[in-house]
Amino acid sequence: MTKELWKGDYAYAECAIRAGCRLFAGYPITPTTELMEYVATHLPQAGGHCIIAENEANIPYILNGAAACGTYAFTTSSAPGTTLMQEGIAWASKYDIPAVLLHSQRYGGATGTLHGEGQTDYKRDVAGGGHGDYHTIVFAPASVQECVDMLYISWELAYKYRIWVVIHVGRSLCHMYEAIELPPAKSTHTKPEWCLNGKYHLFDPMCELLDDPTAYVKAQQERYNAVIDNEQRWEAGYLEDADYVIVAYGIPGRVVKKAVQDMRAAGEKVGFIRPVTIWPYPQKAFDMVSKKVKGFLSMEINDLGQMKKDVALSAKLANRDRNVLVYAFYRGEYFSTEEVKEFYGRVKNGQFEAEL
Amino acid sequence: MIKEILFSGFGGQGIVTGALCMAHICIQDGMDVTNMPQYGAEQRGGAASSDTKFVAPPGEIYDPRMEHPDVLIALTEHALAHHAKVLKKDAIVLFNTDMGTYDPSKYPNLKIYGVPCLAIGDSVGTSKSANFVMMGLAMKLTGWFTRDFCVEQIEGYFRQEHREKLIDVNIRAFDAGYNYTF
Amino acid sequence: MKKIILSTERCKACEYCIHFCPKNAIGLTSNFNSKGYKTIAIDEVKCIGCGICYTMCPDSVIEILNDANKGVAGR
Amino acid sequence: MAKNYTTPTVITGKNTYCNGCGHSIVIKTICQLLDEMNLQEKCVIVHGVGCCTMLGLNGIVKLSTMHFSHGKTMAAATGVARCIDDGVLVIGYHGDGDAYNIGFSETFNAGYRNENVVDIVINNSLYGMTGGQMSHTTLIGEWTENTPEGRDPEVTGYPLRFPEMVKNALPHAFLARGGVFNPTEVRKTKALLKHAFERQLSRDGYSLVEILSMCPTNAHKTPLEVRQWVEDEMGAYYKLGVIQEGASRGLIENF
Repeated sequence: MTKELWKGDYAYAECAIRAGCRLFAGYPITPTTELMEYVATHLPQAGGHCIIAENEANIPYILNGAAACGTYAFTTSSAPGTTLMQEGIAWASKYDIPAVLLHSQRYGGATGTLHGEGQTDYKRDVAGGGHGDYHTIVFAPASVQECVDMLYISWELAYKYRIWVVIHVGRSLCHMYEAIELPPAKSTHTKPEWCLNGKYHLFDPMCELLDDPTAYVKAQQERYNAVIDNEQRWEAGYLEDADYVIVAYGIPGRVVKKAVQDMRAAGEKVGFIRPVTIWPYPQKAFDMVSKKVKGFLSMEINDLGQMKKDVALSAKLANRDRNVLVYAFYRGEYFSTEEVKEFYGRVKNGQFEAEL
Repeated sequence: MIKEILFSGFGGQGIVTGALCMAHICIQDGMDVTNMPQYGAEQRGGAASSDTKFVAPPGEIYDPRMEHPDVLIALTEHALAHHAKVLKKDAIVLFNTDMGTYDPSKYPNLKIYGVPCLAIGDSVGTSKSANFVMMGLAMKLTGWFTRDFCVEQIEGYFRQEHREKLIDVNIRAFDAGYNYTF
Repeated sequence: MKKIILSTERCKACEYCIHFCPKNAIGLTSNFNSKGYKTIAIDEVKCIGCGICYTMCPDSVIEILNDANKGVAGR
Repeated sequence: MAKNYTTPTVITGKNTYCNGCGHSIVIKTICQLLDEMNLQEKCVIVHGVGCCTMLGLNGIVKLSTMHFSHGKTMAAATGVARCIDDGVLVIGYHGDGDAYNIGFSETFNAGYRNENVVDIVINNSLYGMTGGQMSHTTLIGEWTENTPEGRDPEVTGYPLRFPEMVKNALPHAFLARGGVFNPTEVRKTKALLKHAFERQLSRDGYSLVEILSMCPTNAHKTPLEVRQWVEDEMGAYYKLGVIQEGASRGLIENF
C-alpha cells in the first residue's frame, strides 16, 4: 500500500471512524478543530453521531453515557478543554466506563500558546487528572503514523481494561502533514455484557464495595496491575552498553533518537529511551539498561521539568542497590539535535550538575 | 539527504497552500514528507510560515519541524529577517520585492534573489498566485523536480482539494516563475 | 371478594392515606414496626376499594385486590 | 369495575426515603407505568445527584440505572439516548437543584438539541440531601437553611419557572407540570408521564415533566402540613398542566 499525505487531524478522524468509533462529541478548539470538522462530515455517513456539545465539561458525560451502551466513543480537545473534561473522566472510573480522548497540548498554562510545541500537561495526564483512585492509559506518540496506529487499538484496550485512553500529543502532531498508511476499516464490534441495554443488572461495580470491600479493592488492583504489566510500550536503542541514556517522549523523542544515532556513529556510549506510553511508564525499558549505566538524561519541553521524577523513579527501581544520577534538561522551547549533543557533552564532562 | 523548503509571509498569501502543494508533489514522487504549518490567531494578515521536508529514498525524517531550510520563499520583509539566521549556508532565498526591500550585505551567506512575484502573478491572472510563481522559480533554481511533473501534480493537488477553478491560474503562475529571467 | 394486603413493615406513618380516605376507613394503630413508626390499619367493612390510599402511599404499604381472580394490575 | 391495586413488580420494598417524601410517590408512579406499558426490561434511568441518587444506589427499584456528577444528568442521558437500542425508554430523573441550578446548561442543551429523552424533574423547592438550602425554585419568602429571613428576590433573584421559560422557544416534544400532593394530581401526573413516555418511544424528542413534591424533613413540618403547603403555595406559583405540546419530529421543519 502506498503512503498518502494526511494532515494529523484528518488522519486521526478517519482512523477513529475506521476503528469503529460511532459517537463523537466535540467543541471547537485549536489545534483539534479540523478533527471535529472531519468527523462532523464523515461520521454520520458511517452511521454514527457527531454531537456539537455546549461545552467541554459536558463532553465526557455524553461519552460516558454512550460508552455505557457499548458504543466506541471519542472526543478531542486541547489543554484548556481537557482540563474541563477531567471531572467527567474521573466519574467514568465510578463505573469503569471506557472511552478515548485525543489531547493536543498547548505550551503553557491558562489558554497556553500555539506557536511552539509543549509538553506542559504531562504531570496531569499521567496522574489521572481528576479526583479518586484511577489512571488512564496515556499514549504519547511521536509521529502521525504512530498516533494513527495507537488510536486504532485504543478502543480495544479501553474496553479490555474498562479504562479511559488518552492520546497525549503536541500541537504539531495535529497540524502537521505526514506521509502515512491508514489501517483498514474494522468490522463492527460486539457489545460487552456489562453495558446498558434496558434490562436490570448490576451496572455499578461500586455496589460490590458495599457487599465485599476487599474483593472490590482486589479486583481494582488486579485490573490496574494488568495494565502496568501488559501495556508498557517504548522505543529504545543502544541500552546494553550505554554509559548514559537519554529519555524523551513525543517529537523531542525523535530528535533525541537522531542525535543518539549520530553520537553512536561518533563512538559515544549513549542510548535512548522514548516512552510510547507515559502511563504505565515503561519501567521495563529501564530494566533493560546496562547495570553499569552512569546516568540518565531526561529531556522535555516545559519550564519545570515534569517527567524528571518519573525518570528518577524508574532509574531507582532498575538499580536499587545504588544511586543512579538523573540530569534534567527542560525549557519551554524545542531543542535541536545539536542541543541534545551539547547537553550530553556537558553531562559527560561533568559540567552539568545532576538534579535527582 | 533531507531537503527542506520554507514558505513564509502573511496569512492569506498562500503560505500554507504553497507548502502543502509542495508536499503533495514530493509524496507523488515516492518520497517521505512532513509539512509543518505555523500560523497565528488571525485568519488573514498574521505572520505565517509553513515548512516542507522531504527525503528520497523514503527514510525517517527525525525532526518534523523547521530546522535549516535549503530554500526560503519570503513573501514579506519580516519573513526574511525572522528566518535568515536558521537557513543553511548558501541557501536560496526568493524575496518578494513588490512588498519590501532587503540589504544583501546583511546576508553574506545567502543567495538572495529579488522577484517581483506579485506583479508576475498579476500579469498571468492574479497576484494571489505569487506563491506558485515563487515555487516555479525555486524548482528551476534547485532542479528538484521537473516542470512537467510539478504541473501535473499541481493539477492533481487542486483536484483532490475540490478547487478545480484554481488549477489553470496557478499553473500559469508556476510557468511564469519557472521561465522568469533576472 | 375484596382483599387488602398491608406491608406494615414498610410503613413510615406519613398519614397521607388517613388524610385522603373518603370513608375514614384508615387509622394509626398503637403498634410500632421495626423502623419505629406507628403502623396503619384499614377497616375492611368501611373500605370501598377506591385505591386512593394506594395512589398516595409513598412506601408501597397498601395493596388492594378488588378482584382476586383478575391478574395483577397492568399485567 | 373491579380493579386491582398492587405494588409494581420492579419495586423491591426497600425504601430509604424519608417519611412523606414525594420521590417515593413519583418512583412508584413511574414503576406502575413501566408495568402497564411492559417496559420493565426496556428502560434506562439516568438520575442526578441528591436524593434522586438513592433511586439507583440503594436498590429501591430493579431497573437499569446510572448516575454521574452533579448536574450532568442530561449530558449522560444524551449519550445513552443516542446509542441505546430503539424502543428503550431513556429517562432523566433529577431534582430541581440538579436540573435548574448546577445542571441548567445540561438540561437546557439536551432540550435545545431535542434529544430523545424524558426529563423528570422533582421540584421540592430546595436542596434536599444537603439539608434544605435555597435552590432556584425556592418560593419568595420561603424559609430555608440559607435564607433564614425568607427568600428575598432582590438579593437572590426570583423563583425559576423553567418549562415556561423554554416554552415555545424550542421544538420540545412535551412540557408539562404535575404534582404528587394529592391523589387527583398523582393520577393526572401519571397521565402526563405516560404521554411523555409515548412521545419518547415514538422518537418525537425531548419531554420535560416537572413534578411538585414534598420534602417534610427539610421543611421541618409534618408530611401533611407540607403537603398542604405545596398544594396552596407552590401550586399557586407553579401552574400545573400541559405547558407545551410539540409537533412530532417530522413536522417541525417550519419551526
